[in-house]
Amino acid sequence: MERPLRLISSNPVDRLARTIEALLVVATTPLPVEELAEAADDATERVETALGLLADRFREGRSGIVLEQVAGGYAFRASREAAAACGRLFERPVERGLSQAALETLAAVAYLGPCTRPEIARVRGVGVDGVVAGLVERGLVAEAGRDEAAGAVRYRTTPLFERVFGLESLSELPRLDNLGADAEEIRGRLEAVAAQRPA
Amino acid sequence: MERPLRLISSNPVDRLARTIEALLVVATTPLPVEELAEAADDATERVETALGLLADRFREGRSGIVLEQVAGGYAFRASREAAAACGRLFERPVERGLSQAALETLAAVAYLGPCTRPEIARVRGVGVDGVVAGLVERGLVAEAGRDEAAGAVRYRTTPLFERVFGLESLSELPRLDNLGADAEEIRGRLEAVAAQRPA
Amino acid sequence: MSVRELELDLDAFEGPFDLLLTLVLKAELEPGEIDVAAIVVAFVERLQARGELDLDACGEFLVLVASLLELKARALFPDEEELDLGDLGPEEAAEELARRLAEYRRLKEGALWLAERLEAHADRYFRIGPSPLAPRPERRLAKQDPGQLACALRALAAEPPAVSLTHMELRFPPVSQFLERFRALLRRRSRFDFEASVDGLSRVETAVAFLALLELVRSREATVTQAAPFAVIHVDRAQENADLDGRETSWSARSA
Repeated sequence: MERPLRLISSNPVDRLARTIEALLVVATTPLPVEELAEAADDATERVETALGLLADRFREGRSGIVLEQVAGGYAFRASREAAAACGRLFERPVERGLSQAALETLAAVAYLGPCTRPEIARVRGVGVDGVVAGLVERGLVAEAGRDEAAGAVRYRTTPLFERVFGLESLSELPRLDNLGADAEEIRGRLEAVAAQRPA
Repeated sequence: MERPLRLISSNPVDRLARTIEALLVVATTPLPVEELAEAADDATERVETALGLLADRFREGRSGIVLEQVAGGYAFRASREAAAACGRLFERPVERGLSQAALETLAAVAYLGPCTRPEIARVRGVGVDGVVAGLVERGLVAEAGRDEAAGAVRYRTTPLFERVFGLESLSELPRLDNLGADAEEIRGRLEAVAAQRPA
Repeated sequence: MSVRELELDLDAFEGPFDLLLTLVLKAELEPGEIDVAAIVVAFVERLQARGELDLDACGEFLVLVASLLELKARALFPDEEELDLGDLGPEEAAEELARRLAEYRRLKEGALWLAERLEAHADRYFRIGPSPLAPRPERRLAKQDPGQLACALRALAAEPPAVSLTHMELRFPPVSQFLERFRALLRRRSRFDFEASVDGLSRVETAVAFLALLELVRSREATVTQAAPFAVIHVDRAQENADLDGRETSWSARSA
């Protein structure tokens, strides 16, 4: 095992890989390739090559530290194998005990894009002030300026939201049934019921 | 290289070492041996053996991630080799401006005098806990005693705030034409408007 | 056949229909949570199993399910500024209602997907916060114009445009308030029009008033008639010796 490692370490890409390891182990948020390249003072393509090496070295089953691509960048996390041990030591303050109301509100903010509390309330049908405040406190949504017309604060999901839900980006959210199809389905069911009614 | 790795991974101490890697990469503080043993559900001596393996694997010159023993226990840090890259990562570019939430909060504290978070929240119409914490971290506002009635901490602007905004003192703040005769009147008016605003 | 004992097995509720209505009346169950289509399917299946058409049961069912649907629609779309369904023809109103309900269902699907995702990622732990031995980043801020501060405060002092505040009033007035009002009305008069009695009230209040009305019907203090869909709802004081022949329904509904 020592021999091939020494051979590789004379390779500058391996040195770059070590630099990236160092950056990722101290970073607080996932780092995009461009940011890694800037900090490492190296070319983006070479950073990508090094990340390929690291993805293999830090993969599930081989290492307790796992490299993942999430929230628009790269980050280290614990291996799934160690989840029980992590569960004994760490709380999950961000995602623990998210209510149905909180999940619906998160879905509204994620799908509607930056939106105000009245806008979310309109879709959910109930007031959402407390729910939104809770999500802000958890760090899953954040303020994103004010709505120009009404002056209400707009909210957006945060990179932490993407990280907690394991999304590379918001574009990974599944497309939900389009409205037209759903309305058609309801209409169809009503017609089926009507057809059973004797004239 | 693959062969010896497979041999090692069949060794339970290596599995324990992977668990410890995982715990250390998630931790925000150094972890003492006892805490690691408890989380890994294993004996202290075996954890020490595993830490020995890891100290060799994550050492200067061999890895960008370095295992360090400090006063409070064990933690990962970036290798010295990568110090320059880490410096570039943490050396933030000068920020051009503040968020709307930060500006509104600063304006409230600057114009209305020392105030508590609930007071600022009433003026803005939304919670400000995270915003105030961010401004404290940046050194733009600081604690200024407690409001005796409510028991809440009051915040004031700092000398750094005055430097950043190019003010000799708070008396140089631009005039707020016809918003109110004094801070109390302005505060009352802002609270009334915030209460009307759609969330 | 008793409509109220119709057993339901929905996502949000399991039990007889009348318990579901009671929970909605007591605001212990959000109307938005109820899958009305599933209730209709359950009723139709029950009807088919019996093999005969019970007109009284159908009438009662339609009134109850329509009120539930209306309540759900109002709970989901409380904004007074929104398109008034009452101004639309039945065809358009049905379409609008289906569209809005579909929008809410889409949101529920999104929430469900997020919940599943969270479950699937429950064994991924990562660090939240700075690394213990990382350097503390220093945030530096460029020179700022103090005019921004005055500007921010002036914007906060600007009166918002007159927009709907109904989302802030989404607290249900107590059903009992309307029960008392209707009972008082019925003591003075033997008949009144529901619409006239709720004239000028918000949609939410109207919906609660409607629930109070249903409660009066269920407690056999009043009977309700409506000549046609969207026509005026007449509320009549119940006869002292009402026809209590053991059937669950002592009132007729011709809105079907």
